[in-house]
Amino acid sequence: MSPTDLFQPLLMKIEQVIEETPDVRTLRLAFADERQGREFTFRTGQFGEYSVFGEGECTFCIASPPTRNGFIECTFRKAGRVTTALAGLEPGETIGFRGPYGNIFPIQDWERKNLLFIAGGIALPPMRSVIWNVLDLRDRYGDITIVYGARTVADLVYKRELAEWAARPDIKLVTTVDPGGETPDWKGEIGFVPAVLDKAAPASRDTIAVVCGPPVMIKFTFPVLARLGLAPKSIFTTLENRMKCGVGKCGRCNTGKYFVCKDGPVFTLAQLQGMPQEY
Amino acid sequence: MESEKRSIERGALSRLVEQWLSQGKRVLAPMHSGDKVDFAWVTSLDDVSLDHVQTVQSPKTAVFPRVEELFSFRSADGRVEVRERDLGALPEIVVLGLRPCDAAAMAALGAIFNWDAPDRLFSARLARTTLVTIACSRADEHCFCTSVGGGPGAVAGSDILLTDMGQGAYLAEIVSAKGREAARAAGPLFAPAPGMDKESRLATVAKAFSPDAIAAALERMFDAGGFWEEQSRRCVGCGACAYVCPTCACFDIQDEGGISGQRLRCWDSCGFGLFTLHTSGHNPRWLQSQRWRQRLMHKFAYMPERQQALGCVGCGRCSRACPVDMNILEHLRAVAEAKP
Amino acid sequence: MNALREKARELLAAKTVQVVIGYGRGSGGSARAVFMRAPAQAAELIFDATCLQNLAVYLMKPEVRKLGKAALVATPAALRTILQLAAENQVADNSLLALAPVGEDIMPLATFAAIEAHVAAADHDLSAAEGAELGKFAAMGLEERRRFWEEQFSRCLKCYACRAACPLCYCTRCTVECNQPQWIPVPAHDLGNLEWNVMRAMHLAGRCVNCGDCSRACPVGIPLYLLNQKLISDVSSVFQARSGMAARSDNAMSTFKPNDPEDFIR
Amino acid sequence: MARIGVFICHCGENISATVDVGKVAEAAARIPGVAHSVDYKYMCSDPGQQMVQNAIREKNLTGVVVAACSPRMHEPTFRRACAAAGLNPFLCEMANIREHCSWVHEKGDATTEKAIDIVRTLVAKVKKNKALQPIKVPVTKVAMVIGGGIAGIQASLDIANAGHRVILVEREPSIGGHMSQLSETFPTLDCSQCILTPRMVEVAQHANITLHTYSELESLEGFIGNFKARIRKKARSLDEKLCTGCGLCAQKCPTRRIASEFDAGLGLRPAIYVPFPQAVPNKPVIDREHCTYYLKGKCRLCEKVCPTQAIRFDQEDEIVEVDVGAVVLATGFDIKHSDFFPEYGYGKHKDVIDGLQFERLASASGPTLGEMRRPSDGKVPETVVFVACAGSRDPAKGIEYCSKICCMYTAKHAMLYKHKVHHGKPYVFYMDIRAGGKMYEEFVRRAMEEDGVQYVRGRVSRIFERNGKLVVKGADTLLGARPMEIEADMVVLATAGVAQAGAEELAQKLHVSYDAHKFYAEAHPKLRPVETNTAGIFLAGACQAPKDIPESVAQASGAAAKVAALFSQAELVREPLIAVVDRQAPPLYSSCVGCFLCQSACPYQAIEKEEIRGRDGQLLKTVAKVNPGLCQGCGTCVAFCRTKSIDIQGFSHEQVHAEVLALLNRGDRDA
Amino acid sequence: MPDFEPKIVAFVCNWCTYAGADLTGTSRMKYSPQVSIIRFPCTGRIDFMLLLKAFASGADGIIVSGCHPNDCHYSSGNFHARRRWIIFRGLLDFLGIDVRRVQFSWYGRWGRSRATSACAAWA
Repeated sequence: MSPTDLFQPLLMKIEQVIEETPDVRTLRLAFADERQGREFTFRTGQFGEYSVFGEGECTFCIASPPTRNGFIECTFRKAGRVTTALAGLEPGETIGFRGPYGNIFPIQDWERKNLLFIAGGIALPPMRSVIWNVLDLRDRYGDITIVYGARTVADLVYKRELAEWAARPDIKLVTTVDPGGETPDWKGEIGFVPAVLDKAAPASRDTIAVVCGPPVMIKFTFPVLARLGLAPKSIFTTLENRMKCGVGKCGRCNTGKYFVCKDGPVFTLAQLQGMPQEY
Repeated sequence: MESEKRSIERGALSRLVEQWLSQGKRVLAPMHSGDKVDFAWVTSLDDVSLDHVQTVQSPKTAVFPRVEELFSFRSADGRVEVRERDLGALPEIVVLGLRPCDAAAMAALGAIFNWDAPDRLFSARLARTTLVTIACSRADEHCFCTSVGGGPGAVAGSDILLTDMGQGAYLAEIVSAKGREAARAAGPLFAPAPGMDKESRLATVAKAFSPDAIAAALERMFDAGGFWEEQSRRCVGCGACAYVCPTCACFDIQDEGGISGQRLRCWDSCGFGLFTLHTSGHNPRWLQSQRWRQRLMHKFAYMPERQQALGCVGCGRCSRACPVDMNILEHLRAVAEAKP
Repeated sequence: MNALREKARELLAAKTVQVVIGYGRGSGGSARAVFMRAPAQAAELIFDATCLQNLAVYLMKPEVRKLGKAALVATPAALRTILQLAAENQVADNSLLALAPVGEDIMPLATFAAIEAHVAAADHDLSAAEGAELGKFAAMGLEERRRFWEEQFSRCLKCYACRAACPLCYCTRCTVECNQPQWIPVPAHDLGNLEWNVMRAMHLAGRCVNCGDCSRACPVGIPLYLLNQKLISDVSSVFQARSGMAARSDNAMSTFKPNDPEDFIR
Repeated sequence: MARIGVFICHCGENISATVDVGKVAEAAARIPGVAHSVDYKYMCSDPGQQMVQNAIREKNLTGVVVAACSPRMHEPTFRRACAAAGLNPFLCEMANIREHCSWVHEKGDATTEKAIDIVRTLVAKVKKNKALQPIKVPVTKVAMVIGGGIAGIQASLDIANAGHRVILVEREPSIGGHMSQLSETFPTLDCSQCILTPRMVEVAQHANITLHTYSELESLEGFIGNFKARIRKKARSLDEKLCTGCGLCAQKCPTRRIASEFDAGLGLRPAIYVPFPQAVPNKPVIDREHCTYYLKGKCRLCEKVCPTQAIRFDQEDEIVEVDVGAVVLATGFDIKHSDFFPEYGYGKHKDVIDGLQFERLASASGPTLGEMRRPSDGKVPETVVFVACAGSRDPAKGIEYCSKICCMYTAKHAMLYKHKVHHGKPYVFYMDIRAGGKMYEEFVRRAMEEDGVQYVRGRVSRIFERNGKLVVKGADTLLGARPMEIEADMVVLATAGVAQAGAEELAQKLHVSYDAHKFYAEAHPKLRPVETNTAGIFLAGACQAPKDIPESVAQASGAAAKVAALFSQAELVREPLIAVVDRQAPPLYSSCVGCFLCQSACPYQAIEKEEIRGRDGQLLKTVAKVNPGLCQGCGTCVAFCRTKSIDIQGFSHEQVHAEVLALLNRGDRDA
Repeated sequence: MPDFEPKIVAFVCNWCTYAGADLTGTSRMKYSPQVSIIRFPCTGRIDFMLLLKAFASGADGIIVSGCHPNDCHYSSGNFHARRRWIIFRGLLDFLGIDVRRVQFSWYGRWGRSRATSACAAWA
């Protein structure tokens, strides 16, 4: 857990900045203090509060898998005050990090099951952590299918890794862009994620699905998964509520009796159906 | 452990206040300001108002101030140095003249701040705060402490509970260890209490509803859309109820001062639209009725279930402060009577 | 009062309006807003000296607008507010019915023109008492005034009740909620409170109709009406402009006269 | 990513003399976000600009701050340099540490500290700059020239010959201006009419030029490339198409004793008149102030005698609306007529005249048909005194500038007088001889040596009449300030050249700035003499400052070249420093609440209403929208909008807010 | 207070006053280095919030200067600004803030020597 005080961030140095799209960036961060770096552990699915001192904090998941230590990565879109400031930083500069917060993708329960990852737009980062985590322990799981879509080809993030995953024989990767977003040399699918998922119709017996994306995509993906025969408790997603403290005190992410930052952000569809529809 | 009963004269109390001030303690007590009574830092007992029913704001500002620094930072040439807050430097505070419901509220605040992981700043402030409560000899139509586990003479949460026995004498019940410590330090100022009958001096507050009935009703009523819209149509969406409420603890974190400055914690309210606005522009509580529902659900359903503490002590401040007369007692009765 | 109830029942029964916004008895003998949709509810309507709140604030709330055409029990301040909202393209003509209580009976005003005529008949300038109070301030020394307002603003919670109660503070995203750049500090410290209160007053310059709801709403009792009345008296004395008098009127602050006084400009 | 390059210029030693540029460069390097900080002797030189471009490429900078002179000077230079290196030009800002710092403060830490403040302020601003693309605006390829003097004529001909349509607007009944009133011109003594009239005819006959004489500009709206001009054609009381210019009406008109403006008040003219024989258009005009028909409703003699019945007494003023892309101001100057020098008796003695009146006496078409006769009694003056600097270079009288042409025309007047009155004795009182043009000094030398003009260096103190003679009291400073008196028959005062009457009103109609003497203000005294600060409006001739004919013609051709350049592209590329209204994703769509109070604040009516409809076509809200073609980027609406929904690119809320904080040590620099 | 160094911010319009400031530079007129200039397209663009923010950030004095009425390059920016200044000054004075700390002026093109006198008003 974080050091003595809940709200005091650890200092991290930006090692590398990767420009995924004109307004989406991935930062690779290393702990300024070696000891903290060694002691720091986290589980896939957890998130952190990233501080730009003088601007504030912003919330996004840890996009790198726990199997790779010594650094963490986060991916974000330049939208508000803090993310704009974060996007203005150079390798070598210092930011703050509080975490890891929230619950995890229970990958230990998914062993020998088939895994279906469905992601939309900027929501691939939380999935990337769990996908790499699973791929680093590839032999423990059944077949893995990844369906990833974005508005246009330019909006696809992690283009290098998508190519890497496409080249691997032990994964079935389906990438798509919304109609009208394709470029002449686009070889992937064209269509909305739910429709492409329906067409790909992966094996649904003994399958765990993980869905992340904009609310409208999730709304249309759940029925498709239900039609494929997946039980609500084996469909996982992450909620994108507004968060501030990350430790269940500031009240922002309070949805019903749950705090999305403590009881989530990972929830099963079954849990979501039990919660008030207020997320 | 039965609290020890002592008594104290008004003159002695005044000298006790001076003693506290001389010991470097800061005294927070109700003071008249215009036609309202509000908590303020006092310098003598004479400033303190003793004849009011309830103050506008709650004494939570002693343990959860409007604005407080979490830590400060300096950055130069890419290196950042974070300076932790020196909790030792927090002032010793005595809150004099708060009501039993306010004292009970400290427990609710503690339930929020120390839920799951302790909030060191809040806990340090609470540890340095001594609550010298004055029981209620009068109540008004907005008080409903008896309905939420409290009472005009309840001792819960107080360190010392004074009850005005008339003729300038107060019954002093020494409740907590901190209270005993304060009484010991006060030495001769506290006198023995010859058989004072406290009950006769207290106000009577009728019980309006049972919190469990409210919690049960609320569980069913989340989707009773029309009910909430009807109730909250008057509400114009300000933060007055949350900011005067002794048990509202939602906060915002803001940085100030540029690359060398402080990270501040300040009050926030679920009544504001910005509270839950996602970056994507989606807002789960887009309508005022949804935010009003959250206020009641959180205090009367979510908190009891999750933090084992009721989020309301029945002080009635939100009803008194509301510009459009959103009377919480009236609304709670409506929730209790609402047919499923 | 019964003329008002009778009129409300008749309007609701005939469905000329979908909701009548009026005053009903509140807690502790006060008056509060009630929204009547069924003719039977009209009996709740009251109108007496306690009915002070400017109900025009509800004309700008999405949940109330969604109910359909409204009839509004309108105090003189509310009528001025309607005209000022009209001048700022927020309400359309014939989209509401104003019920102006005159003594015992009720004057229904269906069009802006009717409202203008009714408003023009009465005197809406600052009262002698209000003028005197401003005079008292002018007489105070600079330092004394600074200390007075510093103490008042130190008690401001930034709960924005003054903004919420004001019918002319209808902006969906107020500058306070803008954080790129952060114009007004979010925390309620002295500096942030001063900037907030000056901004609120300036943004109402040439618009405020002096209904006083901001001061009534302030939980800590800051006399905010003084700021607005000071600007109303400045705007009317220097620019001879008065807000809330006409449905189509230029805003004193977004227009100019070539001979505006400039003695302070060197 | 903020990778800012800071380039500090020594400006030779204009900056480095009082500002420690090394310290500024080092302080700038420590500002967060600055990736490159260097100082160089001449940033604006070619190697300097190369340095900027190399740094942009090597360190792929996202912003550039050049700390040197005023942005009004070299902002375009450095923005072009950045664009050439692939950086959007609007990510380059200039920190003015010369005019606003090094030149105005003493050497010392405070000055260096201020320079660092200014650099830090502009670095904070650049970080918030956005890459902007210029706005493309269609250009109406029609020019309007206001003023038909030699400058206006030359500009019109050049633009017309460049193949563009020109509309020439002249206030007087005929074009020609002051030059048409001159007799001969220095230094070649060409007859003014002989060199001017062909040009005037060429203007009248040029297919591309539309001539509006006896007309004034009523109003001008719009902006560069898209002006809408309304020209008031004053009623000539005559149908120009029918009139053949035979001149019968002028001969027969009974009211003949009106002081002729063309003859500077020396000659007379009838109520219906043609200003001068070579007038273009050679059509008369009725002076309604003096025509007895308009005063008493009788006469109408001209109507009776007119062979083609061209007289139209009921003719009204006519407003002509034209779309023009550019305007050339060539309204010229005027001679100070007023009784400016009571001590010289100007206006009291009939024989004390000004330069223009002398021109008329000397001119063949003048009231004396070129014979040198003095206005009082028509006798040939034996002794004439010319007084130079009568009004110019005299701060006490409020005209501190030199009118530039008086020395030359005074020498010319003296020569003309000698050529016409061989035995005459001309004296010239002067302070300094300003004869800097080509062949100018030689011309004055000839006047002195060959024509025996007596030059006396000294000021005239008083002129008074003494038994029929005009006694000119002065002193000759070259002879130890010996007071002297000359008894003259006639005195010619070379009075000051001042701005045309009505120059100020016209400038306000065009939003052109002007100086204290009502001369129009050029964009930059040295580098942009023919442009004004108002894009699309150019200057030519004496309306900008008193000048002689060669300079006026040169300036006119310069302005014409600028207009031709403007019309050479199909579209005009405009600076994108305009206002934009906030747009967001649903459900808010825009933070604008549609109060439209900004619309009444906009001087260019550039703000329109836009309806936002849901997918089902239902009107959700009406919000403001800025027309990029009309918005000039003044920002009045931006400071007015309560919800900060409208912002101006280049001076956005974020930029100026960052500047204020950075300047006052908050934000980027450690406290 | 001998070492009191007033920090003065000058909000100026880009046309008359900024050019005036340049002219002050070219004619080498000296004024106190405590005055720093921020450029705006027009006085109409200067928002009262910026003056507030400048005071809040530590400015001791503020100069706001633009073109003379009728000289405005955008024809009416300075008229609007003047109207706002009248109201804003009234409010500041009402709140007890010394309005001499904000100097409003129309500086034409003929130099900024008066800037020195403006900031001398405080020192």
